[in-house]
Amino acid sequence: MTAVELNNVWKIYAGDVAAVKDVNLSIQPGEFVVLVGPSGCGKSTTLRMIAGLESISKGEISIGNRVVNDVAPKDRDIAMVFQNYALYPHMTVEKNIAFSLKISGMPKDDINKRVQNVSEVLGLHELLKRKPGALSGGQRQRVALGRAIARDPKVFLFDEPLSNLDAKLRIAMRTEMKSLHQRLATTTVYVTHDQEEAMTLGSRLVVMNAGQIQQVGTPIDIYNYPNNRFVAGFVGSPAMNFIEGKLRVKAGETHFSRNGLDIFTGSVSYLPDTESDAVIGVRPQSIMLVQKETPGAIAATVDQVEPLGDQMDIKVRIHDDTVIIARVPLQSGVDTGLQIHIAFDAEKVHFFENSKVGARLNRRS
Amino acid sequence: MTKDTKAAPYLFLAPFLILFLVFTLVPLFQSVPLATQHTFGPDASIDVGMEKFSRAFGDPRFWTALRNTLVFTTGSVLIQLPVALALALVLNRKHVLGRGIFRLLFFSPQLVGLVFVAVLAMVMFQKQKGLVNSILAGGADLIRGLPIIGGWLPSKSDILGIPWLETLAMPALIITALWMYAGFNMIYFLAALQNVPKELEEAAMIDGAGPIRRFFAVTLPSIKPVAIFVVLLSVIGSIQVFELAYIMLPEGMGLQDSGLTLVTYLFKNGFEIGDLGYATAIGWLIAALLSIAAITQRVLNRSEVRL
Amino acid sequence: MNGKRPSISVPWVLVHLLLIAVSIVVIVPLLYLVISAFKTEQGFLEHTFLPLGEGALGIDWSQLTTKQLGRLFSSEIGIGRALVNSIFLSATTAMLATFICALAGYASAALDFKGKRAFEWLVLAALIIPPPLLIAPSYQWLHTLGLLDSYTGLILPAVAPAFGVFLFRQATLQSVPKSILEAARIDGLGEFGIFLVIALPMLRPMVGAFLIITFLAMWNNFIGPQIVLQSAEKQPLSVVIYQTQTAYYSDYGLLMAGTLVSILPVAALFLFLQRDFIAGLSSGAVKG
Amino acid sequence: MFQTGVYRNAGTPLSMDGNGKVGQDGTRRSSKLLSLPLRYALSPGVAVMLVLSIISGITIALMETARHTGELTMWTFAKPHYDIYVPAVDEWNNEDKSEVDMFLIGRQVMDRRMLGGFLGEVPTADLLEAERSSASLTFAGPLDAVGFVDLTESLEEEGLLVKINKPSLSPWTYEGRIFGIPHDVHPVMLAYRADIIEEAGIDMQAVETWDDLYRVLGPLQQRRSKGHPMDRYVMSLWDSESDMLETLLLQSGGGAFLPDGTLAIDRDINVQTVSHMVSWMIGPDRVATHVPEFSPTGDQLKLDGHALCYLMPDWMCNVWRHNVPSLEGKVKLIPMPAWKPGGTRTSVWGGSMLGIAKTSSKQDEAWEFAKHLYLSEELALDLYRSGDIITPIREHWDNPVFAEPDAYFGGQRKGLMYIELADDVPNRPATPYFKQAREAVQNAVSRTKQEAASLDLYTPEQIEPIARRNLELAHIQVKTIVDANAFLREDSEEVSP
Repeated sequence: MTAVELNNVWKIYAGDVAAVKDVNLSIQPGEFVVLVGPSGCGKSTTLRMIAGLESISKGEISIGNRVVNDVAPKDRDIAMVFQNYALYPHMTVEKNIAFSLKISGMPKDDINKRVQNVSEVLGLHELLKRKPGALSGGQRQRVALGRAIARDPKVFLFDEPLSNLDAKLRIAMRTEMKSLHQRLATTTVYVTHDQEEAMTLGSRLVVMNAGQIQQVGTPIDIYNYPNNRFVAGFVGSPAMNFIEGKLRVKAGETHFSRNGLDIFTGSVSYLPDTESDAVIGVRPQSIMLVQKETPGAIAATVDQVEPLGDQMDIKVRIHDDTVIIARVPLQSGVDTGLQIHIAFDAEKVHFFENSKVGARLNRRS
Repeated sequence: MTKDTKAAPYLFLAPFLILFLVFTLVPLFQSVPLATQHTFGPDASIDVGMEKFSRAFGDPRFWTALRNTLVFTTGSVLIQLPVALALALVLNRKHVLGRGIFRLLFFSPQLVGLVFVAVLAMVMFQKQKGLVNSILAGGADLIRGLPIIGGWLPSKSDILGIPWLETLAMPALIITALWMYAGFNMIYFLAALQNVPKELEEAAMIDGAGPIRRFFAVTLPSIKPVAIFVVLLSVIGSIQVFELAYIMLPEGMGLQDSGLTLVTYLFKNGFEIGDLGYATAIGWLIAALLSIAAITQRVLNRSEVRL
Repeated sequence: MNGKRPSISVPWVLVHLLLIAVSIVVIVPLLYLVISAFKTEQGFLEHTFLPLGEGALGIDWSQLTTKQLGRLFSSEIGIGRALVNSIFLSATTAMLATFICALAGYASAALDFKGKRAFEWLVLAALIIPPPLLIAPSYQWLHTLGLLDSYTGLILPAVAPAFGVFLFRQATLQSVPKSILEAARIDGLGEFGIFLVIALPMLRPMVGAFLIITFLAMWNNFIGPQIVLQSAEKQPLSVVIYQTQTAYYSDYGLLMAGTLVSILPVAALFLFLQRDFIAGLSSGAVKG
Repeated sequence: MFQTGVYRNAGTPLSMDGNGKVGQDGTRRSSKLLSLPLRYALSPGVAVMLVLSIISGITIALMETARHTGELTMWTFAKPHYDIYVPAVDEWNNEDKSEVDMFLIGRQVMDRRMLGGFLGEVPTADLLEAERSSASLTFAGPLDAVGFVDLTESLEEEGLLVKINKPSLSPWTYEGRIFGIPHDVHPVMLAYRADIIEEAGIDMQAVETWDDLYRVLGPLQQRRSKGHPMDRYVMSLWDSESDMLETLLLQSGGGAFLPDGTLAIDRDINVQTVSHMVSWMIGPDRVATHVPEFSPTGDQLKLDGHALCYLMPDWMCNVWRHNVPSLEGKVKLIPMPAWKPGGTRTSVWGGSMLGIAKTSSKQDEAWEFAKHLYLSEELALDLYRSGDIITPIREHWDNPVFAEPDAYFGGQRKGLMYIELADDVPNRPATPYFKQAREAVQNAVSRTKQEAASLDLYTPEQIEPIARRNLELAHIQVKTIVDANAFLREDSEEVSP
């Protein structure tokens, strides 16, 4: 049994603009799936198709093994939390939470019990008689959450629910949502453009771009083994460094050079023999400061230094002015204008085809 | 999307569309053939082609009505709107006491309603005993003793006999409209002024611009879209002036047609004589006049106003 | 007052003097109306304003009378029925027009459907049809429909003004976020329920403003009842007052009393809905 | 795995399959709208409107059912008429004949509604008392479109035609058909302030012409102080009073129409009369002033003696009696001064008829009531006693009531004086263009007055060319309207709408 299943789902707008292309996805009960991608990638549209707010152009969506293509949103047994909370401004918090229950004809006593329960879980007791206009952003967010929980749906749908909050609150809410999900264990589909949020929240991530799924997997999986150059660049902060060049792999020996300079030499597992144009991807966290004599060391000039507490991001330039960002310990004594040497952690370099898709070359184990 | 969601928008539009079709579009289309007929009421009619239009162009009373209407429109816009803007500017200042009360007060004539304002004005502009002439005569008495001006003043009985409603219909109408609408238009200007960003004014103040400069350099350009909207509304409304004149003036138009307006003339022809054809032809000419006004404002304001 | 004392300066005094002067110009006619409503035919002639004489505040109060008001409600003039007619016509029209325009304006702003662009163009085009053009053909058409001398013939043409649809469309775009409608859809409301229970309350300032606008328009409608209604007992105040003016030309006291009776209900209603009205009017103007 | 831990204690029956949830089966949907929290849709404004609409609607419904509707309805336009008819109508209703409901409706409103009713086939009253200008409106279409019942035969059959004073019938006789019973004769006399004039030792009986009048009374014109205009004039006459202008034009033998109804605004007699009238109204020695009729202002001026002489049709006696009661005994009447020695000493001002609407379903009852109201001797006497109006039925003129001295007019036998003039009342043809012609003539007089005054031309001879030009313009203006009436063209052919 799957909680939500998308089979070859397309969304095509007037004028043949495809917002979602052939999406296949199967979500297990109790999973917390995060759809993540840059704005306009089709993640929201996908979510809205699950909710029934957008019609499905092609394909099939089922919720709880029931095809819901022609089922009205209210009958899909879902609840949704919107980016701007979408609270009814003329109703009190209590009424907002109780609204859908009332519509469904639930007896008054049961409604009251549910509202009590929900407000207990979310700490809304003080706010029940207030109207949304009198609440802070975080409180509104909580009420929106409460409204969704009260329905006790089969699936929660979240459409960038935290993006209107300030940074501190956002992080606090993340934790709260995570623990909430652990308590309720309700299937959740969550949309965000913030990869960090996606990584912390999701039990599984679905990275989307240009209407297509790029990769599905656990956060660790995706971080460590991005399927293609897009995913690699999208996930992780600061973003992965990409350097185009020539790749030659022969007998387990990998050699990557650019404009005549050796960038990387070493042995990379699961990389088939080849000799081609390629792109090497290195996360700033996988770059080490080394001595000049270290094998594979590259000379670089420090352009900029950005301290971040006990670490710092440095922007360096190598011989042909290619810029590389690296994250190094604060105590390393690096400063602007200095000549230093860097090297890449052989276990953590990624190779991609130098093509539009940029598929991964070094297969995972 | 389910079936009833797809039907819903059409069901929502249906009441409007049906009523609009029946009570606006049908008469609109009927107005074309009707303008080419001579009628006596809704049942008896004869086709006369374009005769009604040629008659209008050769009809001195039509031209009188057109001239009066344009005088009223010009007078209304040129006097009323600056007054409204001035009141709004004053009331927009933070340190004015009782702003809410003044705003409500200036707006209050609007509540009386056109018909009732007309009745009130009819009584107030009476000769001899009307309030307007009484006040004017009283005022004249007060300053009669002054040198130079005092000697030029007309006599009391002349002032009491000022024939507002007979031959001075246009000034009387313009004054009445000023009284009634200045406060109403003030509300529009006030709303616009409240949307002028404070920073702009402050920046200009820091740049050393005086109040007058600030008004022309900052305030006026900021409220230009609303100002043009209000001018257009006033022009359109003034061109259609009817109740005020019809109820206020003897026989609905004063002496020598001094207060005959286009819509009054339309009404008289259509409903006091029964010639609906001529009334409709005049209606088309009014429509032409209004579209000239609308096009003018569009040209003047190409970029700012989006309807 | 926010605790900040206004600085009293020469311009400050001048501005207030000006405001007070304008206020007097505005108020005097209204006072004149009220005072005249309590004068007899003779009293009106003898005193321009208040009857001065012996009495409190130097005014001869005994010269003022409510006789004129009483006469208005007698069977001779029957302003009571006209008052009820006006209330019925105005309230019914205001309600229907607001409902119909809100429904259509909301749909054209918040819902997706085929022909949406065409509808928007229709509304914009309808805004420029000048009412005087339609007077004569409407009369002929109402005659064909057999709606002359009926309230229906007066109300129906007034309840679908295109500018109302336009106003509500703007208000919906401005103050009803789509996500709230979607939330309601997920919560299980039907489309009509969403409109009634979710959208209408959010459009409240415009609803209040439009109710007043349409109420006033019908209350002050003169040309409509003049040409559509026939029976004496069906006439609203606007026509009855005009009729009183032409039949009782010389009795200005009576005329002013009738005018007073005609404007008091409107003033009361306006004061009640004032806040909404100003808000709606302002938003309409600024976004217009 | 599908836990609902939060609700473990809620006791809510939750099924697990998602299809059978409470309220989500179609059976409850019909009642859904009613279960909505509709109070959210009811903003204060909507609630108020709803309440107002319902209450007023119910009130109207109740008033409609409670409303007493007589079998016949009648509209009149004049307050004095209304007041006179009230007892008569009550009496008629008490006698258990057909019941009559009478309404007072302002003239402009009545014009509109009468025409609207006749043309739009919506109900008007069964009986309409119409003033001349109103009745003339109904003649603008084809003859069969006249909304009044043709009474010619009925009047003839009952021998009424011979009984009625001839000139009184003329305004209601169109194309030889009579569409109403005349209400009045309305001869005009000249009223003068006897108190002031007699005190000055002037004998008004010596006045025969207008020139006599101004010569004799001129010295009484007064100036309160130097440099101020006069506050006493001989005559009340002003260009804004179109009725007065018409009265004088008719007296002089002029008028906008020839007896056959042909338009003749620019004829010589009109030019001469207008020139004279204008000469009275302008210049340093003007003798006429403006005392508006039907106006509180005018009444005050009458009390002040602002003008010494007034045109006084019979019905106007009643207006004075009521509006300026304190002038009792201070006013007297003489026949109007003639334009030439031996000329006509009276004219006509106003006039109304009682017509029966073709749309009436009770034309016979209406005819009965109309005869009673207009033709019975009893009413004729009432009309005189309470309205000062002389009946057009000649046989009642012998009644002694007309010979009673009238205290208001210094004990004069006013009734007889008016009756004596009845034969000389000028004829006025029925015409659809009455109103337009009257407006055009008035405008011509008004313009003549303005132009002459601005050129300092004050004698009739000097004014004549100006008057002629303006009257010619007025003639052309009305002629255009006459010509535009396609119904009256020879080759006109009606089309159905």
